[in-house]
Amino acid sequence: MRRTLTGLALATVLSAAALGPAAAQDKAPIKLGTALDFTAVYTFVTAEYSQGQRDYASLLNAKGGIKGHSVEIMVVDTGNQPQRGIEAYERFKNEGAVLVDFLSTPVSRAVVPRALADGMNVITLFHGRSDAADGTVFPTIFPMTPAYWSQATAIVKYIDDQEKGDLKGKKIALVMIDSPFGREPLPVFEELCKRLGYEFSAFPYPSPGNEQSSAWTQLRRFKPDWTIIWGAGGGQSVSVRDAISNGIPLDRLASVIWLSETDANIIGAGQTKGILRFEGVAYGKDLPVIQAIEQEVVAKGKGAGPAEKVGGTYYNIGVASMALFGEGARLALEKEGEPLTPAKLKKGLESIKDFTADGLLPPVTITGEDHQGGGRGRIAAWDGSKWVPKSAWAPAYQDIVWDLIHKSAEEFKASSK
Amino acid sequence: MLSLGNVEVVYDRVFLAVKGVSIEVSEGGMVALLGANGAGKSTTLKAISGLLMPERGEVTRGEVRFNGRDVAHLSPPERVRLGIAHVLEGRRVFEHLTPDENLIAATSMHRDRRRIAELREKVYGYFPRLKERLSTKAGYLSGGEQQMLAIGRALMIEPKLLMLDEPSLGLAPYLVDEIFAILEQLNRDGVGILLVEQNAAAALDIASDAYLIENGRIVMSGAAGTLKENPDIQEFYLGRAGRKDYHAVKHYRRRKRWLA
Amino acid sequence: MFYRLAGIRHTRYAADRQLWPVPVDRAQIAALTAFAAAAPLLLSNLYLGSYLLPWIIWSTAALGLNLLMGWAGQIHLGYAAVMAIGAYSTIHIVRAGLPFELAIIGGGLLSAVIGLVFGFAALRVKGLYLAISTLAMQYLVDWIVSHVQAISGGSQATLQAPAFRVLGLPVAGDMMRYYVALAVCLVVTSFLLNVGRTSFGRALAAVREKDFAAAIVGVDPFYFKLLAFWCSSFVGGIAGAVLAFCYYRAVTPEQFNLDVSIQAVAMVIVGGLGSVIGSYLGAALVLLAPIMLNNLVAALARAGALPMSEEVLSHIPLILYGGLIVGFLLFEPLGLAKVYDNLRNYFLVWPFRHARR
Amino acid sequence: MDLMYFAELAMNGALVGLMYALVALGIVLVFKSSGVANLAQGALAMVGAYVVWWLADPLGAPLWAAVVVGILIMFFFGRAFERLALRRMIGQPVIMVIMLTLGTEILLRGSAPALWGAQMKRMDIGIGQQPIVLGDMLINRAYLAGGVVAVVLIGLAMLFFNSRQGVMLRAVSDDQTASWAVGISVERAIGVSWGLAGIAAACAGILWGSVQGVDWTLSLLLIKALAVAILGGLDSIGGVVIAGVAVGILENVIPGYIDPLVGGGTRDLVASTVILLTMLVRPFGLFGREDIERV
Repeated sequence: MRRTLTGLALATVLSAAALGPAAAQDKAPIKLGTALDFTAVYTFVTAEYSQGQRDYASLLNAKGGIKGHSVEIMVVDTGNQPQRGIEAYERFKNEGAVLVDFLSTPVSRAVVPRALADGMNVITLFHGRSDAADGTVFPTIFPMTPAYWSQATAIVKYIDDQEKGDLKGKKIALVMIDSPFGREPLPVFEELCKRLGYEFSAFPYPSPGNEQSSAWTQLRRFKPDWTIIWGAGGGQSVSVRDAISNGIPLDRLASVIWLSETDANIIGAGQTKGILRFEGVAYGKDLPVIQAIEQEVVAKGKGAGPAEKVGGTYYNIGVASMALFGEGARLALEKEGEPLTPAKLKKGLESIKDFTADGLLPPVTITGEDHQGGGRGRIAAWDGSKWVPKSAWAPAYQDIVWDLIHKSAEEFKASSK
Repeated sequence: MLSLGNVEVVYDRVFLAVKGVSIEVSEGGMVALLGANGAGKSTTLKAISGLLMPERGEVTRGEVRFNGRDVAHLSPPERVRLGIAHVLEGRRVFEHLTPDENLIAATSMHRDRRRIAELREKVYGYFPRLKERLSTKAGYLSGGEQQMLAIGRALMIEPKLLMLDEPSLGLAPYLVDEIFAILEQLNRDGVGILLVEQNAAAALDIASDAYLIENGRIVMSGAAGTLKENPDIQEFYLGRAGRKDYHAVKHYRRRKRWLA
Repeated sequence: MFYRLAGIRHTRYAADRQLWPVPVDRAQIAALTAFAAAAPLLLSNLYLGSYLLPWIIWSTAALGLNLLMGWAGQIHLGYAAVMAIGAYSTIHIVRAGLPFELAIIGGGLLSAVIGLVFGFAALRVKGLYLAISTLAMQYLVDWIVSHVQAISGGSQATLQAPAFRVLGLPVAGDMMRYYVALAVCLVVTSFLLNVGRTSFGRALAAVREKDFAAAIVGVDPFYFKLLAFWCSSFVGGIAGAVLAFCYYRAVTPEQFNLDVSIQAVAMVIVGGLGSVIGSYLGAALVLLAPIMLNNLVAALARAGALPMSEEVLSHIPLILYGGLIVGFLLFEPLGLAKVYDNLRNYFLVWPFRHARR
Repeated sequence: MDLMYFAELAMNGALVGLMYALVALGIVLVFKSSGVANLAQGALAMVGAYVVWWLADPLGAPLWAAVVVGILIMFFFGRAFERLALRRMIGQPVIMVIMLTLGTEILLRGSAPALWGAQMKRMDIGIGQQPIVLGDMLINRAYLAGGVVAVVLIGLAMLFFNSRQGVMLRAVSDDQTASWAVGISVERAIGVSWGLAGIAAACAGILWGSVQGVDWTLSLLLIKALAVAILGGLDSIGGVVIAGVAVGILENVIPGYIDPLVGGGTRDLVASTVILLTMLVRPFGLFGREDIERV
């Protein structure tokens, strides 16, 4: 027993030490670090997301890389544990990564102070601190897509449009997971409430949300005209189920971005027809980028995961994250020259202008001040087999969002002194 | 029927509890095992029934034969199936079960329901008192009733050999008499009995043979009558040496002879 | 290494009762301390900042928990909550303008007070029931921390650790942070090393073995149980504060949830109950094993030795981690400290087989 | 407030509570026979749900067959766990046993998603989503089905414990040595109780899996189940029903009235508070035996 253990320990140490650089290329590869949560809270999205990221990197490499540099993604699991995220971050930094991705709110939060101090680029697509959109306070944190506050405004905008701009006296209910993530949009809804004059009420359910009947019983007494669900993972399908059984019409039920075809299929693809969700990245395979991946990567057997996931909601978000990175890296190499460093990549990312990745994304424009990329999103509905856009890409009530962003960013600045 | 040959028991691999114990119980015999506290009586019984295991004891030497078969390596339930019943010291009834359920708990070896019903009636025949307390939890029975229940429970096994560990412990004298009367009755009905007792007088009265164990060794054995007459037994176990004036007697004069 | 005991004859009690009666041991400890002091010069930033630093902080925390579980025999499944209280209150006190040295003591004291509440449960129940009570309290503290914005730091529920000074020196950079953590760790370690030699330690042992028997010989189990909870929570609070200031630099409720409590208990058990060196070894294994296994699996996968999907690969460390805990309990319940002890004894007398006892 | 509101909260809460009770039943069965608190029961429920999903979906077995086979598999899984792990822990301090079950939980929580995929799976056991309407009250069909199944299973467990086999199991929980002495195979009895716990886990996993989908979060049912088991008394099967209903109602009604006042989800607090109050007032639970070790 003892000998086995010692042997195991020795092997572990040796292999950890042997994690040297990968095979050399003609031009130095560009390294990215993704320390994702495959095993704990974010399992509902991570596998597909990472698959999308790696497939897009394969596509880039198949096409000769970014200006001749191949792209290498380092993937590790953090189990949503901050200390593992920090370790991974430090290792990525050591190995020369120019950009890191955590796809986990607690891990990103633990890493943000370090990344800011080190000048390392962190991307936080559709999640993480909403106030990180303020590029002056968070110079190297890049949400690049509408964070939660912008998602909330986009949903309310859609509702407002459906009600022909007259929300006075209408009732909007929010059913949200009782965690910082769920409480995050509350100030936005309350601010919009003042402006648009609707009646608003929030119904929290406890994490992880496998049982929500109390919230929905309360909600039914409130008789909302529109209902918004704000959760992620397993809680979402329970929310939709409870909505159905409480007689909430699904075409008046809108979700935060974390609602995918997987959830719809869990509840029953047909039964969930009509449900609305916020969308920041186009869905499906009918997009030039995804088609290219199908031909260049998946068809050649180099896909990073099951082929049927290609084109899915979270897969496409993964692709989008890498497309944005690729664009930023290209711009950085063009404008700032070789070799690519985190600081150059930051400049590159900040010079992305009206980038859509051939229709995968709404036009994204990132500047030194605005790391949110413009805050454009849209609403899509599930038609029983796919997500169909119901509105055009557009930003919504960005003034409110930016007020909040500035206020919160100021707080951050003051508190980190 | 039962024969122990030179048995040695070690607890925790270090503590030697009994050594070189040899005991014979014949078919339908009634044998008493006498000894002081800690002499190794209970250990000997546990070596026979296999209950050393939970206490991390082990038979390290010698053999335990039952009806000619070496049982030293069988598990306790297997030995029970051979007909060895062990009534533990301190009664140990299932306190949260009713007397009836206590009896049923001891029927894992029987398949025939009618047989079980018959056995239960037979036990209630021996112990009519139990029938009166049928539905109370066994924990609330009196000490004597619990002892009866413990014996009755062992009888459900239909034992060939019934081993009792201190059945008189903590009981009023008239109850001791009652229980010993039942033991005699059982013995007459053909059950072999191995009785461990501190109450040597009562035990020697009903037993046919007796062994005396001290410090883990058998120091004396023979017919019950012979032992009863032995002056050492009389003084040290039966207290029949009569009142002595301890001022007049050098009380260390008399030593247990076998210690010499 | 070999024959260390040869020629050692202690002629006075004082010599025999010192912490390390064997000169070689003293030399080893001195070498280790010297290495620890010089580590920032010897190790790269990666190893210092993301292996050594968290390791010594978690060892400090594990020592605090081991005082309670190993020495006093009380189960605690809410240790992370206690650490959270230390972390949050220290940050708030520093923000209020007090110096760090005072703040960390204050944080420790506050943890100790809340830890006493956990301790009151121990006066009523023990064993399994104590485990479940402390588990419930972990949930309560979690809930309060994450729901009271004044504690958790606004709508983002993240609290930045402010810049701080120790003894007038600004603490910035991994090296300074490391020395702060090391200093705390050394203080706690020397406290724990000496506990067993004091009447306090003997009283705890008495309470652990049989509390009512302890009461009979005049050791008040109520008092000593509470004292054990007090001390261990104090250490836990301080460790939490160091963790927040020197390692995470920003705290969120998830950093101190139930999983973290379980990790802490695993450190103590895998390391060895009631062993100082075990706390270090346990912290190392539980903290670093998932990371190492992760890297190992990733390296094997990159080399093409593990033809599996990323999803499966990423679960392997979790499986191995669970398996490690189960394996230790089944095959070496006394933990790494026992493994170490066996090895040490083996080499003490090598090439002979048996140590003289 | 109006009565129907209260009634609806209470009714759905009670049904959900019964579904918690089904998880708690597994804990009680094991504790009753061997005095081990199985903190891996939530993970067992998760494995049960995965197994049934695996049989029904990728392997394409009809649902009833998947359920039956899944329950059988879990029976043997529970027994195997006892045989391989817990039997070696006899005589170890309670913290070791607790930690062993926690370690097993981690192990299972890693293994099941690794084997079958971490993404949430669909488990459709054919219960419609339309609610049952009683006047102004809506009753969740899935919860009603779950509650009924839970009551039936717990009832079966109670019946079983009054049968001859069950009496022997109870005898084992009373006094293991004495059980040995009267010929009960204690190891087998404890193994059987683990098997039964596996069955309870499988059923709970199927029901909860059909409500929330199958993924690792099913193992989080543990804390609710613990609250139920502790309140009812760790060794009382009947107590599980009462306590389940009580915890379920409290969990639903208290947030229903308090949440709007404090503006936050107080539901998670209920389970923890129930545990703590039980410990303070009646550590042995409502119906548990009083002979637990007190300080």
